[in-house]
Amino acid sequence: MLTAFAIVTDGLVYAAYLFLVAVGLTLIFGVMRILNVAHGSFYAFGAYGAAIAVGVYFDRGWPAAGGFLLMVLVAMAIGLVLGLVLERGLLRLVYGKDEIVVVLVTYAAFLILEDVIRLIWGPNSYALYQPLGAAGTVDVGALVLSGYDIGLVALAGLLAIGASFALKHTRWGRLLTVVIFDRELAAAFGINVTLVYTITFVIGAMLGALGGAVMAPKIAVTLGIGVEVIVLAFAVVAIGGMGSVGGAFIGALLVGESRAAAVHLLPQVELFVIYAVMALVLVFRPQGLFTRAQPRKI
Amino acid sequence: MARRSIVFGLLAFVIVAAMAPALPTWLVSLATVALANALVVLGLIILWRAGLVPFGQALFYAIGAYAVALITRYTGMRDALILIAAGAVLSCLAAILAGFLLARYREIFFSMLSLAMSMILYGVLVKTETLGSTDGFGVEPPTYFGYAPQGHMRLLALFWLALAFCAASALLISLYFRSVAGSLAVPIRDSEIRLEFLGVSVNRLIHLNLVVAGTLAGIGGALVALSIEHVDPNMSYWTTSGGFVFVTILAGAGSVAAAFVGSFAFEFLKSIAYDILPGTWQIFLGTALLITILFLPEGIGSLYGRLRRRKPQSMGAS
Amino acid sequence: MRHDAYPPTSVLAAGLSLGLSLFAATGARAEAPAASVKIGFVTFLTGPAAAPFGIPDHNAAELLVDNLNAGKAPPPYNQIGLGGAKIDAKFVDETGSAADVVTQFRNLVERDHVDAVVGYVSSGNCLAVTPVAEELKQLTVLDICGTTRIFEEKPRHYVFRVNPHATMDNIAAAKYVLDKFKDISVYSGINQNYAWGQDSWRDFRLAMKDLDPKATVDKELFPKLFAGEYGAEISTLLTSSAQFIHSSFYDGDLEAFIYQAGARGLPQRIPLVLTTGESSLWHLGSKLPDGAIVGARGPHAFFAHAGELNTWFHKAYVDRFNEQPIYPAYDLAQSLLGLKTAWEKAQAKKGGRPTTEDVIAAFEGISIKTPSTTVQMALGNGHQGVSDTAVGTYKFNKAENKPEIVDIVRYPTQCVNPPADVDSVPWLEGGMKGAKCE
Amino acid sequence: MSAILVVHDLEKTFGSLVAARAINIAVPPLQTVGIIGANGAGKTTFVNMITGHLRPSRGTIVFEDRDITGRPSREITRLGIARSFQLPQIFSSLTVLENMCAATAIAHAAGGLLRQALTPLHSPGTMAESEAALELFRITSYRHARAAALPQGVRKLLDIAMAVAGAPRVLLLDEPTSGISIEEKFGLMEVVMSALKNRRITVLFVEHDMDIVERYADRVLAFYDGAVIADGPPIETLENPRIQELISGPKLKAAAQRHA
Repeated sequence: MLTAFAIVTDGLVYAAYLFLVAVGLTLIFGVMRILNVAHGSFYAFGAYGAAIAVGVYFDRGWPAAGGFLLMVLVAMAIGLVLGLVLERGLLRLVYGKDEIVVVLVTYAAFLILEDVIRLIWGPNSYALYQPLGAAGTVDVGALVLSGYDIGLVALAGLLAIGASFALKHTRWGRLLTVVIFDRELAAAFGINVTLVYTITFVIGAMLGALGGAVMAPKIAVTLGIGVEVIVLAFAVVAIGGMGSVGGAFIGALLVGESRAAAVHLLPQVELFVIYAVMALVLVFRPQGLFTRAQPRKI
Repeated sequence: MARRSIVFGLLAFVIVAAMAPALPTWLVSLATVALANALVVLGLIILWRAGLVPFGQALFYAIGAYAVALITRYTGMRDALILIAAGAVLSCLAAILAGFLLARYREIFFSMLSLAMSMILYGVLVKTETLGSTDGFGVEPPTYFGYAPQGHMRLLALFWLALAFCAASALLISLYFRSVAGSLAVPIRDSEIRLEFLGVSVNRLIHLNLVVAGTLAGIGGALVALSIEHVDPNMSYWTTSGGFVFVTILAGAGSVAAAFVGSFAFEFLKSIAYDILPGTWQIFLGTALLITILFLPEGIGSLYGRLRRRKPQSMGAS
Repeated sequence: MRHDAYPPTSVLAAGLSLGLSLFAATGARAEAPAASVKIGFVTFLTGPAAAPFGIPDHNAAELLVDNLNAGKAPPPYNQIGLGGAKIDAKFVDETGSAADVVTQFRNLVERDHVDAVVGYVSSGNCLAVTPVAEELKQLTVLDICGTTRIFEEKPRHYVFRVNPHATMDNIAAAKYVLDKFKDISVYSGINQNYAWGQDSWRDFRLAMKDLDPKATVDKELFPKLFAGEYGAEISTLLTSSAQFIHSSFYDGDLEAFIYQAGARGLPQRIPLVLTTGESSLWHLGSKLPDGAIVGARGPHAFFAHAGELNTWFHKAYVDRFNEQPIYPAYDLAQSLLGLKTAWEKAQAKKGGRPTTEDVIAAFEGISIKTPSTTVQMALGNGHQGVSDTAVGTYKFNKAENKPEIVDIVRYPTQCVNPPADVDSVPWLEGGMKGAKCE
Repeated sequence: MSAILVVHDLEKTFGSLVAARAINIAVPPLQTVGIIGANGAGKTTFVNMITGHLRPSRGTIVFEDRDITGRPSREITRLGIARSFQLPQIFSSLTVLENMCAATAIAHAAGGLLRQALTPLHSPGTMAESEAALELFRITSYRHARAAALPQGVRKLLDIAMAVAGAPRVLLLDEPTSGISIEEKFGLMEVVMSALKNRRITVLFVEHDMDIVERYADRVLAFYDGAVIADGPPIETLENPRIQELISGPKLKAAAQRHA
């Protein structure tokens, strides 16, 4: 019983983590058809930024709430800068090229940013421990849940709801939906696709940085944290359906829960359960759970 | 034209083989690895021509390598030719099996599925502690028809063998590119429907390409295993596949030659980067990749083509 | 893309040009003055292993090379460089595939003509490089890698490892746990899902079986290396009946695990046994609850034997980098000073600059004084070092706001290391016959 | 000789939607059949079923006394039924000649991937044949132009020329003149039809322009709501008031009178 409960809650927490790192990626892919490897760098920059700024904040002994707010602000600032630089400075040059070539451009950007991190913050690791303490704990029988984890799940949920609401009910969201559905059509409707791209990419970057910022308190912020995240996010997005926010949400839940189950019941398979799930989904629904395959017009 | 280029190519291989003894040993071993990787890249070029980019080609690369390592370890068989043949056969079989699934996919879905497959192999290898888990295990130096070279000769022998395999593959693949099936790669990207209505099974065609590419990757893996005398699960990790894609883009899908030019260029770049920027060599590689994509969109391989102006070549000739 | 036809002669062109330019590269490289000894140091300068291993490694190397060349180190190491010849250091990144690492090793040996290679953190890389070193007849001192396989798979001639292998860490930990908590009946383990974690857990379990046959394992967890998120593992451990939890986690993963587990009260509830915990204490500070049992892969840092050499090394390191040296720094010191000792012994014997063979002859079975302790090159025909080790209990000194280790217990060399002629796993399985603990 | 293509009780449903119902036709060799009907009447569905792009829900298709119902399109193609497309399916990154060579080479190396992997693309035979085909369809002047850059009319012709490369006995043209300006339409149909006559191919073509149907068809099939509501010689079919009401509209009257 307790195990079952543990599986569900652990799954939720891991799913929240996955969704936070995947949502930006899937948004960018949906709108721009770019599989953005540099997303890992956004995550890493977000983590470093938060670890330093928020760390300083807490050391001042100022109220915790502000610290959490600062996390989000840092993430947004970093996303804004990195997003603009990459999109305006680099991606703009390769729009319309082979999809894979664009992927490789983001891969190159990722390689460079990895070392930029090293040049800015040095090779040593940073820790942002205060928020976990500040968030407290909730006891459920033998199981102690971290308040911070609960916060993460809530944040992920809010993001998911917020995103789907924004896509449906705001003017910008509708524009995006049109672009996602059919770029040519969107252009024909006189939508400024270039602007949509820039803004989407910046938002995606912000979300990636946010993922890093909110994970920073739980991990040691050190070189190479981006690499792991990329392939995880890819898996989630591929499972949910490239470009579908709802899909990323379900994909994250699916992976999170199956991993939690594996850890509790069958630790041997934990290492590749994610990829097993991914392979299965792709085999039975090539286009992922949440996107329809484009019908071929002839 | 075609015949001439093949003669030239083979001549090139002969000359490189002849000058090998003059090269310093570190360069010989570096070149052996470069040749082995070039075979994997050659396979990726075959697929890329048809618009397919596997993020999991390391699957077949690792199978080839582990085949060699396991056979030497458990049977004591050490003959290079037999070992490489075994690696080729096993990766070929793996590619035939994987192909039944992969051949049905296109674009990013193809890439992701192949990624998933290679990562599952990675997981399995890491879990098998009898094979040293992530540490991997060593491979005995090979013999050649019972002849066991020593010292410098050991490197040269393997280098020549690798060269021979590369020459053979280069020849066969450029013939394949000139064949009907081989020249349908671009048409696959343009209109699968037309191909189907010309009576071609696109999936089978792609399956064939996958098997060829997989086998080449297997041979490459086998050669690397013999060359560095060690195998480990990272050979199947997604970053390894990423590296091969990196080289493919660097090389460009222009031709068979591109694979070799690109692979050598890459090893060369890396060796320099490690040497002059030990702490920040990734910036170096990343920038190199960017420059290639932005200023040589058809890859380093296209440089030669640019140098001499040509009237439009007919499709598929390589 | 179009498929342009052009003859693969460009392969020839490229091949030649590359070959030649690489030649040029080597020619251009200024050969170090014959007087100096060229040493290649290989460690992780990039990637996640840089912070915990690469940087302390690199710092210690820089520190020692400069001080040795200036003759500033205390005796017995006050001779300049190696036997009067200044050390000419070249650093190489260990990051990359096994193929990259082997290629870089060959470049060091055959392009840069180093006299010795010192380094390697990853056991996989040590295993990959060893046969090449043997083939190239290159004197090589492996540094941090802990695998027992190097000298147990086959005897080596050119390869040495001063730092003891990982077996003793876990035997010592097991012994310490058993005297500290009486009647242990259940324990759990969480180790990274790769060779290091798997081997550490295997050794620890075998040691426990020998020392306390009735103790049983409850949960054994192997999260992915650098997983980052340990929620599920922590829940599993929270719901486990274990009396303590063994882990060989280090740095990033260890800290992440401690932060997340700490937030959920795991270490407060079940004591942790961290075989490599020392390297993270300065980061963790008060986040690691008092009472955790920590080791340092040898008697390093907190556990180092007092003495002039130790005091000097610690002070010089802190003064220069203004951070505390952690065990990887001490490991590098042991490797380099081991080489120096052997080199100078050979030189004294020969009365001139020793050849590789001279150094090897001198190195085998030698005993080496290091900042931490005294290492005996006892195993693997005198190629593998063994030393005593120590384990202690963590305590955070709030007053001075710095970590401390209390209740340190030292374990003599023969107590935690197999005899020269026995491999470690069979030795453990055979009940550690011939262990001398008094 | 008996009919070359016999369709019996053919039906296609997508869920509740019926795209084709109870279609029965027999086409004698060398006949040219015009297929008319409003958009969504089931014309293209019909073509797709014959050529194996869609699997019929019911009924049979018999070609040269062989049942080909539900066979994959590539098999049907090899058996001798080819088709062209409303949106020309050509290899846009290749030149016109390269397109034609590909089609011809495939036709020559038909039967088996292995054979295609072993046959070189360029043989004097295929070259000559491709040139001839371009000549026949009057697009030789474009031979070195990239297909992507071709005017619509040439794309259509190339599409059809490639379809014919495999020497089919039956060819289905899906709206050969759609997207072509009124002035060019007849010119294009002239080229196509004379070429096909010359190759002795039975033709079924979907067409919206009643003048073209009237000019080139020996027989007209009128589709409405998935069913064939009229089947007969052009004039009388097109004059049928029900057809005019449902499909062609009054403009037909003019055309009919011209011929009366």
